Amino acid sequence: MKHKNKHKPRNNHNSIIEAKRNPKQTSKTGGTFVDKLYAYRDQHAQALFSSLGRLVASRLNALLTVIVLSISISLACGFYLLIMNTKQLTVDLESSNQISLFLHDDVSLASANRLANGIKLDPSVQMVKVITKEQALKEFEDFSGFGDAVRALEKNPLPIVLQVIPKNSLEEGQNVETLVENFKQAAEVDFAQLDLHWVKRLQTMIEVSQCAMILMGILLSLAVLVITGNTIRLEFHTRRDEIIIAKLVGATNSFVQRPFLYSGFWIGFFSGINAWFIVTLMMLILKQSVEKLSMLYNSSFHLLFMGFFETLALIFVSSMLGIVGSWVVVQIQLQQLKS
Amino acid sequence: MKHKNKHKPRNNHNSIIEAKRNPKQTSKTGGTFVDKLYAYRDQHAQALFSSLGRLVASRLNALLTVIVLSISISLACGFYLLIMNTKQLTVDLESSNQISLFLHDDVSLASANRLANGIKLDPSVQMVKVITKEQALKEFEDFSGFGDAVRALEKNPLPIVLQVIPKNSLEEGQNVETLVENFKQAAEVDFAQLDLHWVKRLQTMIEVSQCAMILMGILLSLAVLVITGNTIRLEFHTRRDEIIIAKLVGATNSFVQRPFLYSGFWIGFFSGINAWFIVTLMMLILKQSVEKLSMLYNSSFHLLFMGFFETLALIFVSSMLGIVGSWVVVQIQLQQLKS
Amino acid sequence: MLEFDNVSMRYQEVGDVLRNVSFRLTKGEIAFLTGHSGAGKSTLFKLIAMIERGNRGKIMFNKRDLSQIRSSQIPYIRREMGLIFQDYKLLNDRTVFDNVALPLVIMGYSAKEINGLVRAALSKVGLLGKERKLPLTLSGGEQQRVGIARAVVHKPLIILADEPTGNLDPELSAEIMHLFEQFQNVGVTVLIATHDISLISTLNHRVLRLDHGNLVASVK
Amino acid sequence: MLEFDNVSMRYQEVGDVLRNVSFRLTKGEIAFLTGHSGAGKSTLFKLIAMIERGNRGKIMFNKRDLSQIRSSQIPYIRREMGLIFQDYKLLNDRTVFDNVALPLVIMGYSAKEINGLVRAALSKVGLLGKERKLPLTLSGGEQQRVGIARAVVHKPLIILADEPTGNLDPELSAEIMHLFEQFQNVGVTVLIATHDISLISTLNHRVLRLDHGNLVASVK
Ligand SMILES: Nc1ncnc2c1ncn2[C@@H]1O[C@H](COP(=O)(O)OP(=O)(O)OP(=O)(O)O)[C@@H](O)[C@H]1O
Ligand SMILES: Nc1ncnc2c1ncn2[C@@H]1O[C@H](COP(=O)(O)OP(=O)(O)OP(=O)(O)O)[C@@H](O)[C@H]1O
Ligand SMILES: [Mg+2]
Ligand SMILES: [Mg+2]
Repeated sequence: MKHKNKHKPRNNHNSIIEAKRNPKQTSKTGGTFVDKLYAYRDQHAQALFSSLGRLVASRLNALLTVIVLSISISLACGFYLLIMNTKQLTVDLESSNQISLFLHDDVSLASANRLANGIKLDPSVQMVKVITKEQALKEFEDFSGFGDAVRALEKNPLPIVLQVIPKNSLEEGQNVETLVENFKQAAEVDFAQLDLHWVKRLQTMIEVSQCAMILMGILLSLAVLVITGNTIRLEFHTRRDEIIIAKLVGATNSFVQRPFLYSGFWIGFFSGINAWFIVTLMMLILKQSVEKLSMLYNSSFHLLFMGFFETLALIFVSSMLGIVGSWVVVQIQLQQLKS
Repeated sequence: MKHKNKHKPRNNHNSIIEAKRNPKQTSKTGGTFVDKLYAYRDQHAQALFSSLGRLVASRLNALLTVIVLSISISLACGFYLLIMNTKQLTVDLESSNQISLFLHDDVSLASANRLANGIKLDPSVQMVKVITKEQALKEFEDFSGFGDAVRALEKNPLPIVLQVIPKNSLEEGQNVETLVENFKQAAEVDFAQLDLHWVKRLQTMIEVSQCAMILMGILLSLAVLVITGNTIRLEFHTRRDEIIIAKLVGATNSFVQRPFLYSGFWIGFFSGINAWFIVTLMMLILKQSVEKLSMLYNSSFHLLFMGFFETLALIFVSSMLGIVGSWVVVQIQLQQLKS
Repeated sequence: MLEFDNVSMRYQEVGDVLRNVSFRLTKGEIAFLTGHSGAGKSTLFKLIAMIERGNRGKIMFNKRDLSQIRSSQIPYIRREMGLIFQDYKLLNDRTVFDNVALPLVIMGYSAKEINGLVRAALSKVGLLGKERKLPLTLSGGEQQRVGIARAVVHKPLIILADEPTGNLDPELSAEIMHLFEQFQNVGVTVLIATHDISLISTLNHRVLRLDHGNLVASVK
Repeated sequence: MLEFDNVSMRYQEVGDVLRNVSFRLTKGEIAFLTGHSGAGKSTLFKLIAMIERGNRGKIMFNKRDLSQIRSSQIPYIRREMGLIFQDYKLLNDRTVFDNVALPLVIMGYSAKEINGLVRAALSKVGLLGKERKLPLTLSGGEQQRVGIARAVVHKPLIILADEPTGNLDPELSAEIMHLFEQFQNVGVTVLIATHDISLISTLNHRVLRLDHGNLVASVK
């Protein structure tokens, strides 16, 4: 706000006639700098709380605006949490992307261990696990359901298996295949198998959901922006007369826009808090069934909630959204009013 | 609209002074009924198209309203399609919920077939498939990756297996287990295995996603309703003076609300069409990656788009939403205006 | 045509605005309503137009007791009145033509009839040629005359004019008064609230004088 | 203080509304601006207040050429003026007190100063005791006086009053004129657009007469 040409009254007479008119003063002559600072702060504080007061006064109005905004913000938040939770899930699933190296029947456990240690040195390998014949049989029994059948066998027909988990293999399906080719070269290896089928499925599933999420994200961001802008624009419209009149009696643009910025702030602030509650409520409702699922998967998956800093960020961003939205709308409208 | 007390002018003089004033007329005396009908239709047609004209005139205003509404409607639609597509997926996955009956080693293929036919008669069974020893070995080789190991065996260690697919088994996990118990009683059956682990996982996954979807659905319906109502309310607010003045010069409530109902209709109508385009565009973007996934699953999964009747329903519902939303808001506001 | 019988009106906070007002206007009569600022003139008009309703006493208009009228019937009573408001009450986003046509549109006249009647009304108040302008691009006096045209365009039974000449020069004021007298001649009752002493004195009509809500004089 | 030098103003569609208007008001002078409805009085005021700007010719106010003022400086010039509008232009959702206080709030006065000045201004127009009311619950004349109070509350250099007594009774009009004369005595220039012939004739001030945009007389 500019202070140039601002009248500072010096006298405090009650009659406006008898009091000698104040000569025109610039900010350099009227009052000390500190006085001016106080007046400036007062004016801002007053605008901040009177804007809250106005919001409370037009209850239904403000309530609806906050509801609309908080729903769109909580949709965006829910979407964010979905992404974060899915990311966690992806990490979890990565372990199912593994290479099984079946060694020749006559390879001893010692040389198998040696081979495993060699493979471990490969920079693209994350982990190697040696599965002995006995473990393999046990696992096979458990996994395949052919337990009795296998147990009936006199001799364990299964070879030693090395389970190799490559690094970041999910992202680069091609690389994994060359890795498999490499492993096949080892003398001890009978044949190698990559559960590529699974990798591809997972990759495509992730692709699809990422695609869907990006689309949803774009749509939601758009929704939040448009809804915020539209709500503030309509609020501006209902207060158009007020602005015109204030400008006619000498209000600067910054004076006119201040209450809008403040009510934008309040609306954004309360919408953010409200959105947090909506999202947290939704997550709490989801929590139980997700944990059941996680238990069945034997996974360490834990539902992510809004963290402390994320909550702060949410409230900050929604407040900013309110302020910026108001600012843009007010600028456009002030342009249209011209005079 | 009531026609009582409606003035119908009889003369057509151009001077308002010289023309004798029309005596007060009720609809029973002034003009024929058909005339009245025409006037009524004209008035409605005029209101319908003038409301469109007003929407076009306040372009930015109407555009923003339609954008906001169409985004929320398309979110709801996308959500609907998600459910429909997931349902399809569920049906697809149902086949993985099967019971494997491992028969005793000495059971002949003929008696296995006889047993299978017996089981087929059970009303809760959908399908029974007999897997011969040879098929089982082949499948085992393909599936387990232990091909070479198995091929090294002299004698096929695997029994005949009956694959039983129960009806609607996904929904009633408990029932399936009793079914399995029954099958176990048969003399030919060595042991029975139910991939209950998978069933439970699937059930829980579906539970979780259903829960999430219901929450999203509630939130979205709320959003659509509140946004529609709020937008119309604010539009009403900007036209409050117009309504007050119209009522002061003798407008009935139905006359006042008519343009709002019509512009509610137009807004809903265009939002519906717009939402259809948004949803279809999103589905087209998703199509490719979904089809890749579907291929990998060897499934007959096809992405569902908005069908013809669904499109009609969408446009109908969004138009109705516009009309009903306007109606509610107008009623509330007219109540507040009292006189 | 119009009869006030011991009518009182009170607003919360300010108390009685009208006190035991009784008078009677016959068909085709013109009367002035005067009184200081805040005397209750506009309030009296609002009671007749049923913009405010909570009065005591009885108001009879065209043989009907206004306190007996149901809300849904108010529009039809208002169509028999021509209201000129102190603050014009024009639709600022509609043209002059549309503003004047509003009562006719509401009453379901055909487009052709509307066109003729609106142009006739506008020519009577000297605004022919300004049909396409928006109210905000008119001068104060021109806006006031748009309000007058709208009040008379549908040939009401009674014209209630609240300060109709406040923004008009003396010549135009005289013309508007002449317009009202023409309506009087075809049997329309006219009640005019005004501060314009010279207007009242040059014309020989009955004068009702309000003072702090009391009717203190009713002279010819 | 105020000088018009060959000022013309045209609106698209309607053509010239002011034609070569030249006059000069010195500090502490009162002048009436008259003319028929639509003569261009309000337009002349709008040019001074820079509500409309596209004029030809030169307008000097307080030694500054108004055509040289940048948009961002307009608010500071307006604070030296007291504008009374023909249609009041009050904030209908704020109390009378807030309406009158608006110019002071904008100029950053302290709450205590505002309280004193607003009450003084309201008492001058006879509205003390109505501070808490909303404009729509006031009579027409009371609203007009709120507008007058708002225009004088911050002691402007010039008062531009557009039809300030259109809805006031003769006694109140005289009081308002007296108020303007008090301001004149402390050096405030006052320009009053009015149709009220009796008011003009009883007071001995200069009269500027507009006719279809031409200044046809400037007599004392
Ligand atoms: N809605 C309302 N609520 C409260 N008080 C009201 C309301 N309307 C009017 N008043 C008060 O009633 C009194 C009479 O008002 P009214 O408008 O009838 O005066 P008036 O005679 O028309 O005055 P004027 O000549 O100034 O228009 C005024 O003091 C006013 O403040
Ligand atoms: N914004 C505008 N656009 C177009 N024409 C306008 C505009 N403002 C005013 N006019 C026209 O300019 C003319 C002069 O208007 P102005 O308001 O100055 O008259 P006035 O002298 O104040 O009249 P009154 O006494 O009725 O208030 C009028 O004919 C009016 O229609
Ligand atoms: Mg009044
Ligand atoms: Mg004017």
